[in-house]
Parts: sequence; structure tokens; C-alpha cells
Amino acid sequence: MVVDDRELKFSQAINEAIDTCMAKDPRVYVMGLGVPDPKGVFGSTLGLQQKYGTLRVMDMPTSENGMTGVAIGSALVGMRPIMTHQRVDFALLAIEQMVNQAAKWHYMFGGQMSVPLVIRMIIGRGWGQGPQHSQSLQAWFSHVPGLKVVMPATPHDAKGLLIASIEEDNPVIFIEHRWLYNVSGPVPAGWYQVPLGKAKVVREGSDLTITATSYMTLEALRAAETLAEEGIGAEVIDVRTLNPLDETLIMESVARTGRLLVADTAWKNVGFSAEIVARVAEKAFPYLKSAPCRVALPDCPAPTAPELSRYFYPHAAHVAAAARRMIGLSGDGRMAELAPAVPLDVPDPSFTGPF
Amino acid sequence: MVVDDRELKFSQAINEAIDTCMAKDPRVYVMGLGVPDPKGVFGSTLGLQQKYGTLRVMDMPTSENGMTGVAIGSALVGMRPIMTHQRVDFALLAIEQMVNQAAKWHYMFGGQMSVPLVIRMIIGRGWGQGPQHSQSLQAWFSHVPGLKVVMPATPHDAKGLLIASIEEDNPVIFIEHRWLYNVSGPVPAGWYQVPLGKAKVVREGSDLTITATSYMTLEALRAAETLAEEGIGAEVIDVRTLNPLDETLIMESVARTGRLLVADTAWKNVGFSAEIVARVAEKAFPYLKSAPCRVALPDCPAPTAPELSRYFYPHAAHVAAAARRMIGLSGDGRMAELAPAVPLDVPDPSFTGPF
Amino acid sequence: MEREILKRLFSEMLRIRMVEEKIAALYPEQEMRCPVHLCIGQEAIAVGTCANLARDDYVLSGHRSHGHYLAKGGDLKAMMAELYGKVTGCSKGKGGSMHLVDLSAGFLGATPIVGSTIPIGVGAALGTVMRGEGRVTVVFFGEAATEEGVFHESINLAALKKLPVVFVCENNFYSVYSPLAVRQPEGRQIFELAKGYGVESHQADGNDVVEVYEAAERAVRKARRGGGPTFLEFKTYRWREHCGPYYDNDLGYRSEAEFQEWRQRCPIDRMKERLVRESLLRQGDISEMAASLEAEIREAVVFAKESPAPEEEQLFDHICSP
Amino acid sequence: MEREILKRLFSEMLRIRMVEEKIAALYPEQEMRCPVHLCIGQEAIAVGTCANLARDDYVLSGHRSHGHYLAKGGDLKAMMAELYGKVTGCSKGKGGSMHLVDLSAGFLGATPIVGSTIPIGVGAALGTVMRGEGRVTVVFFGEAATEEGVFHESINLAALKKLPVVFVCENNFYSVYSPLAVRQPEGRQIFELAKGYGVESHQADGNDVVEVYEAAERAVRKARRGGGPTFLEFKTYRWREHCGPYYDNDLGYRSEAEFQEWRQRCPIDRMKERLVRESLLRQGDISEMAASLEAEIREAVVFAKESPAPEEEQLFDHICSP
Ligand SMILES: Cc1ncc(C[n+]2csc(CCOP(=O)(O)OP(=O)(O)O)c2C)c(N)n1
Ligand SMILES: Cc1ncc(C[n+]2csc(CCOP(=O)(O)OP(=O)(O)O)c2C)c(N)n1
Ligand SMILES: [Mg+2]
Ligand SMILES: [Mg+2]
Repeated sequence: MVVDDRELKFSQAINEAIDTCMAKDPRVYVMGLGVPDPKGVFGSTLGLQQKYGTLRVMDMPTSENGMTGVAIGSALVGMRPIMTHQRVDFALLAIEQMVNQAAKWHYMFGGQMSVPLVIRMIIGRGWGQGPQHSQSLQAWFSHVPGLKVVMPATPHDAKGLLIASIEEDNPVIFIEHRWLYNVSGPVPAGWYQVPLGKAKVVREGSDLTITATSYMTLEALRAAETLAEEGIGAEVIDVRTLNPLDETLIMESVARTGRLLVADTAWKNVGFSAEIVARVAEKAFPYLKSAPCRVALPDCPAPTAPELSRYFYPHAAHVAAAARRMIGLSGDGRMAELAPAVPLDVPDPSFTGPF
Repeated sequence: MVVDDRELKFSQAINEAIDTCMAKDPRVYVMGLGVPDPKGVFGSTLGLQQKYGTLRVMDMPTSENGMTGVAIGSALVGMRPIMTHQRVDFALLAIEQMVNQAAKWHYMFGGQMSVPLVIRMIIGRGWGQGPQHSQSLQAWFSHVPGLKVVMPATPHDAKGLLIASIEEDNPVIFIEHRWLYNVSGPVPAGWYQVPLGKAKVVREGSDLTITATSYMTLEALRAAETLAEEGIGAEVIDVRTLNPLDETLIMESVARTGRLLVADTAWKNVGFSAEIVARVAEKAFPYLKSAPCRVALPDCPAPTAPELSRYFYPHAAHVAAAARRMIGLSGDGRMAELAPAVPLDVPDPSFTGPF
Repeated sequence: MEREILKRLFSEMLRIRMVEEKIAALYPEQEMRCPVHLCIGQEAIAVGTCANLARDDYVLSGHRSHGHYLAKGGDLKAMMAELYGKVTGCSKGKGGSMHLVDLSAGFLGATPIVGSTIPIGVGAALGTVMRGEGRVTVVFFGEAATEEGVFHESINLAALKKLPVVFVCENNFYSVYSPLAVRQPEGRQIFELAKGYGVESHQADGNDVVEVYEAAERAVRKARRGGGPTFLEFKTYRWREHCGPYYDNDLGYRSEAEFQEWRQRCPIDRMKERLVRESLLRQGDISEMAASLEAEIREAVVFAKESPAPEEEQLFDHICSP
Repeated sequence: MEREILKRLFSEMLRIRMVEEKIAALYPEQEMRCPVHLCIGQEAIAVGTCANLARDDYVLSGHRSHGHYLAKGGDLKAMMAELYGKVTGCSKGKGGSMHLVDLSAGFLGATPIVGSTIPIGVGAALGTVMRGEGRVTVVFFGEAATEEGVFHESINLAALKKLPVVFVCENNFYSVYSPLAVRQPEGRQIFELAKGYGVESHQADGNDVVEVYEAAERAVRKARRGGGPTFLEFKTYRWREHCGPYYDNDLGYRSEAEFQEWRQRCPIDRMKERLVRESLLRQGDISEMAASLEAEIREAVVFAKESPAPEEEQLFDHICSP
């Protein structure tokens, strides 16, 4: 099909996923700050209110906690809300409802009700988003039984995973990285799912396994390219669903390569990257040829000044250096070469601030 | 000194720590639901209001989020609040203030102010506390730079660590396990500190290292005793401070024993136990003789029925079984023998519900 | 008011009282191993409110929910079995006293985080509107819940969207052992909070079931015809300890005199006197009623005690919806 | 009112306006690489309020804080350097525009999570009372912050403890692009919310600096003599886009006519007319004032641009207090 070759931006893929589900199922509705406004959550909700009306596409009061409860309540009586937060950080106000209520409602009432709720949250980054607008808290949500946690890295997966999340009967935490929003890629038209709980080998290799989350998948792929030029074959796995984790795929890969590197968008300490390392250490220990390694944020709040954020965010060069060290080579070889072409506080040259 | 031989209950040790600090420093004050009430937060705040008055020992509205902000604000202008929550679960309402504000205030304003705030939170367990009254979320707090995280296991450490926390200039998350409250142990009179950031070898051994948090330290010690009878020498490390973690002590131990078992009070998946495994795998890989192993809660919400909580909470027998398997023996050997003497939903025979 | 309604209000209150007394009597056996928050003394609010609801209207509640569950028509056996932690419980033993539910009766759930079911109730109301249903949703909560920010977020949304929801605040003056004076400003009545949102708001005697019934009737009718939310504050008193089966006035957080004053205003005694005075019921009728309730309750306890406990593998049931 | 005060109010407003205009002019150079929320059009509230405060009184604010910072006496150079991400910035570059602070001026901090500095301000007030200080604390926030539960929790506590705090709500009718109609119930004025707590509460024209000054004067005086909190709602209008340097009426979320109406009510023009009318200032004085402000601002920009950026190792400074 020719249509399947079309390219969409990540934000458009999200938009199309919502549109597809709303057209298909009248129970699906969207709620969030600024959802129907002229910017439409960085484009991801543009045009939906025009199409589906003010009842199904709602702005809301700045009441993150209460509105999450409202979403849960509506889900209990048969609706399928999609709640949107422009930053993960704002959603911290709603943790009680997400974790005590949404995550447990099915379990604590013996399976009688379910909470088909998708909570979209965007991780901010760069252009001085700073300490309170750029946290990447997937570890938190993944720690809580009853929540599914999804982080797409490509437009194709964004659409397919979001459709699967909306059609899922459990609460899904759907985390989108702001730096992916302008990335384009092939996105099939119409309805399709990328199933939850399945990771994906996005590049094959036999010398080490790099498992990556969200935006770090792109950095891992860039690293793998350079490594390949040096004769190192890095297999890159895009985790895609953090909970439930596709342990099988990761173990199979590590059993083949004998080496594990984890690249995550979050802080290293007690982060999601620790879980992958721990599982592999527990379950694939005999296969490991060298110590596993994490490339993640240093354990410090996100600074605002662009000069500091340059040192805060690891990128392809860090991944490649870590990989080289795991293989027993010197890490620093070609660091400079892999440094990003654009200033490190914007995702691409088209981005001129402020959000 | 004879007084140093006296025994106190964990709850009394906490009480004494607060009392000691309040007597010493007029800036210290206590705030929390029920703090001055006749039960005094399970005894831990009894008598303080009588001694220090209503201004320094305050009850509060059921407004966890706002009151945490209030505590922060008072800390910024020179007070040293101790905030108390009877359950970790209630404090989820205050995550935004803890994580966006308290943890980052020092950093995001370039080090000009500090937030000397202690947040005490109790982990409920048993007697039907169920899904919303027994969460153990130390992994979350440990993930956030700027928060120190402490979990004492003995009355001695409870007092010394709490004094150190109150005198610390940064926000400290101080997590107390309800099942430790009635445990007695030697507690020196007067002022003393147990420094933050230092783990402790509570039993020596050369066959494997068990690192444990909070109440699981007691279960680990019970397991170590049985293991010793079987000729297996388990070294038990009480982590005490989860962030910053005393990595050195753990590495040294694992370098000697070659084996790591982590026993934690929380869910396994993306839990704090994963961090210890990950660090050891990264940094002590060459020393490891077998795969590391986690003994932690299964990844499911806490059930209420006592019959189910029996299967939910791992105890000494599980730790011992895991240790045996790591050594290459059959795990199940003496499971029954190590099963606790009291029903598994109460900490000790004196406990007759409901809290 | 119709005689049949008066009699029904009385018998419902008596039923709840007798269930709670039975729990208090059996609790020391230590077979109900979960926290229980008894509503003895506060029965009129649950009964007077729910008497205005259809079976498919929704109710949500918090930690002190036995009365609301029963008044809405929740199954007694399933509740007792839940307290005993049995698979036959309304939540299959997963929840206990603090997590009751009976979907067939429109009791959508109760959870014990103070204030947290308020937005969920408002969301249920929003959901019914979106689905074009004519249901009304009632959320019960204590006065301490009005101190949680989420209460305000919820009532703001209910007012904004004119949702068919009735907020029922049971003001029993205490949150655990803490009096109102350490939690809310002096001289301000709770029902005035709602007025700030432009929400119709009333205060009434929560120990007078007829007063409750009438206030709730107006609120429910208004909600049903699309008139939006109402906030009702009912003053009342909890007789027993906050959590558990005993009396606790000896603790000193409230006075025996205060308790006795409220004890005199027992909603059930007051109604009984009226019914007898107006010859709607004779003492004999009441004894008969009590005997049949006693039999029903005893049967529920037997059912609960004899039901099987959950098995190990059920621990992992229902973590996620399939 | 004293002439000197009137002149000071004017010059302070003009200063803030000129700083903001300078930021707007320079922002497209892309050297200030952080979100900026300009307060052009809303200057009267910051100035009229802070003119009543002593240097050691406290002020807290949110995302739109430049005006509050400057009106409270915050250092201009340090602010500009902060926007340019330099070590000489008031937060050493760690914070940017959304995290201003100047302790020496009593500006205790601004952070951009809507509503979150409200309880922190109340806590500062509590702290000053505990320490026996006579300071007053003012918290500035937008009308959207009154939708956050934490606002309610905070005002409840302030009322309960009669704290010396003044809540200043700048109602500019929009939260980003969202009008009040999708967020708060129709026909209810924001200042009425505070009344539910028994807190004294007033509404006034936020574009009339004298009206602001007088309302704040009463509130600050009351707070200082132990009379407790006051809530002030000032209606006003943001001229430029929510975040960033441009105008955005073309987006269609608000009308050009509405904007023009408010443009006519410019607080600075209004004050200038009065000063000239009453012969307190001549046009020449004003030009001189503007010229000297322009020089000050230009110097601050030069300072900011020429200051060094933080070094790599400074990334790890200040994670924890030593
Ligand atoms: C968020 C939260 N904070 C604290 C608690 C502990 N707690 C349980 S019941 C209760 C009292 C609530 O008082 P009120 O709402 O007046 O109800 P009442 O018990 O008087 O019926 C409290 C504080 C809780 N369950 N949830
Ligand atoms: C808790 C939270 N939710 C959402 C946001 C995103 N946000 C930033 S500014 C803003 C608008 C706030 O409006 P208002 O309080 O009226 O202030 P104004 O911008 O109009 O000055 C919003 C919603 C945020 N920063 N914090
Ligand atoms: Mg109460
Ligand atoms: Mg506004």
C-alpha cells in the first residue's frame, strides 16, 4: 500500500492515534490542560475538538489531582479517558490518584471493575526547561503493579502503542519525549496496534546489547552506527513497554552478545535502567562476558543554563564510549565526532524556543 | 555507662530523638496529623506537646500537600520542621512539594537556601492494612537527587539516624516500618548521631552478602542464624541510608563473599533492590561467583485478607532459601521451621489490631 | 411524609446499627483482621440520603462506609465475608472493610484515602452525563475531607459542568482524635465553603433522618433534572472509637459529657419515639423487626465465617484486567 | 496619597515595563535560552503591592515573576544574568527566568509549578511567627492557581493560624490559552472563594496602581498587626503571548478587540496622565527617567552577556547542602 509509505511527525502520529480511536469508539474522550487550544499540546491534539466536539475533547481547570480522579470515575462507569499533561512534573500533583486509586482499583475490588485510562505525559528537555519541567520518572510508574508503562521512540510505534494503550483495559502511563515530537518516520494510515509488552530489536549486532528507552533509542542507534564503522556490532533494543517488560527478548539478545548496556532518559540511581541490569544479572549471569553498564542522567536536578545542560544529558558519544569500554577498548576515541550538530539544548534546528 | 544498657522500643527511640533535638534547638518543630493526640503516632510523639507547647508540636488539617509546602516555607526562613505521616500512602498527596520543591530548592537557586526538613513516613503492614495503607516506596524517593533517604532497622539506629536527619541541612525522607515499632533494643541516653550515608555490617560471614533494608534486616538476621547452623556464613548488611548509598561497604563485602542477595521491604520490579544489584553488577562483576538475587515483594498490590498477606510478604525462610540456592544447594530445606511463630499479619503477639 | 417511608427509614437505620453492633461484638474474637470504622450514631445520614436514590444511581464513600453500603442496598453477606477476608467477600477478600463495593446496587466503591473518592464520584457523574444516563451520584465523606485540596478541585469541576452529583459531608467534629479547632478556622461553617463555588449548599441535623431525607430529596431531584450539584453538611457524632470496636472517651480527646449529649440524640431512638408516638409502629412491631434483622445478620456472619479463605494463587488474580 | 509615592509607583512600573520590553527585543537573538513569561500590562499589581512592604518582608511568586522580583527590590543585573544562564545570575544559572530569587531583598523565590509556592509562602509566614519576627509575606499567583487544591489547603491554614500573609491573585482571565469559562463556574467571582474560609477578601482594578496600593496597604497593615490573612483579586491583562516575546492575538484564543480594550487601560499610561495632569511630573522628567532606566537596563544586559557561563563541574554543585 502506498499510503503506508507516508511519513508523519511523532506529534502527528499521536494525533492520528487519538483520532483513530475516537472515530472507532464513542467512549473514548480526551481531557487535559490546553488540549483544545491553538497549539494543541505541541500539535498532538490539534483539530480534535473541531471534529469531536467540546464534550469529548475538553480543556480542564488546573487541578491535576482532581481531574485524574474525575477521569478514573468516568472510566469506572464506562468511558475511556485519555488524560494529557504537558509535563511529567505537573502530573506529580496527581500521583495519589494514579498510584493509590487507578493502579489498584481492579485488584482491590476483586477484579470487578477496570480503569481503561491513558495518561499521556511529556518529558520536557532543553531550552532552559530546568529542574521542574524535565523530569523523566518512568521508574516510578514502572515500580507500581497495576500500571502499564509505555515509552515510544518512533512515530510508527507512537501511533501503534497509543492505539493499543487506548484499547487496553488497564491504566496506561504513556510517556512522550519532547525531543521526539519533530522526528518524522513512516506511519501506516488507519488502525493498527503495536502490542504492549513487546520490545523490538531495532538494529542487530553480536558484540553487545544496548537496551534503550524513548529518545535514548535514537542516540543508541547513532552510537551503533559509529561502533559498526569500528567493527563493533551493537544490537539495539527499543524497550517500548517498560511494564510489563519484554524480558524474553532482552535475555535472548544478551545470551547471544554476552554484554548489556542500558541507555535511559532518566536519572541513573534507582532508575529504570537498574531494573534491566538487575534482571539480566539475576537471570542471564552465566552469559555475561563483562560487567553491565548504564548510561543515564547524572544524579542531579536538571540545570537550566544551556551550558550546564550540555554536560547533563548523555548522548550517542557517551553510549559509544561506554560500549567500547565494555569491549575492552579505550572509551574516548571518537567522542567529539559524535557530538550533536545542533546546540545541545534544542532537539533540532527548527526549534527556536521557548517550549 | 549503665544508662547505655537500657532497652527502649523503636517507637520510644524515635520519640527520644525528637525530644533530644527539640530540647537542643528551638528551631526544631513537629507537625503532622495526630501528632499531639492521645496515641501520639503509635507512641512516637507522645508527651512532646505537653513539653514543648502547641506552637512547636502541632496537629494539622488533612492537607498533606499544602502542609508539606508550609513545612518547606518555614524551613526556608530558619525553622527545622519534622513532618509526620502515619502512612507512606497518605504522603503521595504531597509528592509534588517533596520532589519538585523540597528536593530541588537548594540546587535550583544556586545553593543559597537549604531545606532542613525531615519527613517521617510509616510503612503499614498486616492486619488488613491492604492496598492503600502498606506501600513501601523508598525506591521513589531514592531516585530523586536532593532527597536523602533513611530506613532504620533498630531502636539504636532509629534514634541516632533521626537525630542526624534532624540536624541535616537537606530534606530527609525517614521511613519507619510499623513492624519495628514494638521491637526493643539498647538505646544510649542523650544525644548521639548515627551518620547518614553509612551502612553497617550487622553480622559477619564469608559465603554471601545479604544487604537488607529496614524490617527485612531482622528477617535476614533470622535467616543468617539458620544458615549458620547449616554451615553457611551469611554476612548481613543493614543499608540504613538508601541515598546516599554506602556503596563502599557493600562492594567490600561482596568482594570478599562473591555473592549478593538483597532483601527489601518493597516491590521487586524497579525497586530499590534493583539498584544494589545493578551497582554490584557494574562495579564488582569480577568478584561475583553466582548470579545476584533479590528477595522482595511480589509485584502485586498488597491484599487485605490475612490468608493472602501470608503469601505476599517474604520472610526469613525465603531469604534462607534464596541463599541456599545461590550456594548451589536446594532452597527449600527448612522452610517450615523458619516460618514465623505468630500469625503472619501481626508483628508480635502483643499486637491485636486494628492498626 | 408517607408512613411507609418513615418506617423504612427506621428499619434501615436499625439494620445498620445492629450490623455495626454485631461487628463490634465479634471483633475481639480477632477473626475480622482488618481495620473497621463503625458508623454507629451516624446512621441517619446514610439512610436518609440513600432512600432518595434509585438502585442504578451511584454512591461512593471512604473509610467509614458500612452504613452507606448497606443503605444503598449492598449485599450484607458479601460485606461480612469481606470483613472476614473471605473469597465470597464483595471484593473477594482483597479489600476488607475499607474497600467495599456492590456494583449491582450502584455502590461503586469506597476507599480509605481521605477525600480521594470525591473526584472519582464527580467523574462517575461526568461519565453518566457523557453516556446520556439520568443517574445521580452521591459521594459521602467526613468533614476532614474538606481540608484536602482535591475536594475543592472536585466541587469546582462539578459546578463548572453542572454535574448531577450530591456532596454529603458528615461533620462529626473529629478526624481521628483531632477536633475541628486544630484543623479549620474558627467561626466558619463547612457548608459555606461550597458557596464560594456558587454551589447550593445546606446544613442540617444529621441525627434527624427526616431532615436528612428532605434535604437529600431536594438535592437529588435538582441533580436529576440537570440543575447541578448540591453540597449538604450534616452534623452528627461518632459514638465509638475512630477505628475499632470500643468506646474511647476515656482517652480524653473528647468529653464524656459531649458524648452523652449526642447519645441522647440517637437518630434511631428519636425515630422510634416518633413512630410509637404517632402509632405507626408498636413496641411489638419493633421487637419483631429487630428479631428478623438479628436472624439476617446472624446468617450473614455464619456465611462469612464458613466461607473459604482465598488460596495462594489468588494473590496474583486481578493485578491487571485481562 | 503622597506625591513621592505616586512618582515612585510610576517609575517602578516604567522600569519593569522597560526591562520586559528589552527582554522581548533581545529574546529573538536566542541567547536567553529559557522560557520567559513577561508581565507587560500587569505591572501595577507588583508595584502597588510591593510598595507597601519593607525590605525584609517576604515575597514569593510563580512562573510570571519578573515584575514581582523587581518591585520587591531584586537585583536587575543578577536577574538578567540568570536569564542568560550565567554564573553571575541570581540562581547561578541553575534556575533561569522561572526560578528567580534575591534573599537580600526578601524575594524568597519563584518556581513555575502553578500554585506550589502558595503553601511555601504560608509556611514562610508561619516561620516568621514562630521566630517572633514581624514580617509580612506576600504570595503572587495567577487566577489558574486558585484551581489547584493546594491553594485551598494553604488559605485554610493561613486562616486557621491567622498568619501574616497576603494572597495576591492576578486575574488576567487566561491560563495559557484557556479562558476562565472552561475552568471555573460561571457567575462566580474568584475573591468569593476566600470568603468561604472567613478570610477577608477584596476585588480591585489591577491596572490602577493606586487602587492596588491602597488595597495592599490595608492588607499588609492588617497582617502586620496580627490580624491575619487577606485575599486580593486584581483584574488585569497580559499583553504578550503566555510564554515568549511576541504578541499572539492572531492565534484566535482571544480577540483583538478585547486586547485593545485592555491596551487602552495601560496602567503606566494611566498613571503618567495623572502625574502630568496633576503637574507632579513633566514630560521632560519622564523622558529623563526613561533615559536613566534605559542606561541601567543596558548595563545589566551587558553585564549578563559578558558574564561567564557555568563550568562543567558546577553542574554538581549544590545538589545537597554541605
Ligand atoms: C490522605 C489521608 N490522610 C490521612 C488519613 C488517615 N485517616 C484515616 S481516617 C481519618 C479521619 C478522617 O476524618 P473525617 O473525614 O472527618 O471522617 P470520620 O473518621 O470522622 O468519619 C484520617 C485522618 C487517610 N486515610 N488519608
Ligand atoms: C501544576 C502545573 N500545571 C500546569 C502548568 C503549565 N502552566 C504553566 S503557566 C500556566 C498558566 C497559569 O495561569 P495563571 O495562573 O492564570 O497565570 P498567568 O500565566 O495567566 O499569569 C500553566 C497552566 C504548570 N506550570 N504547573
Ligand atoms: Mg470527622
Ligand atoms: Mg491567568
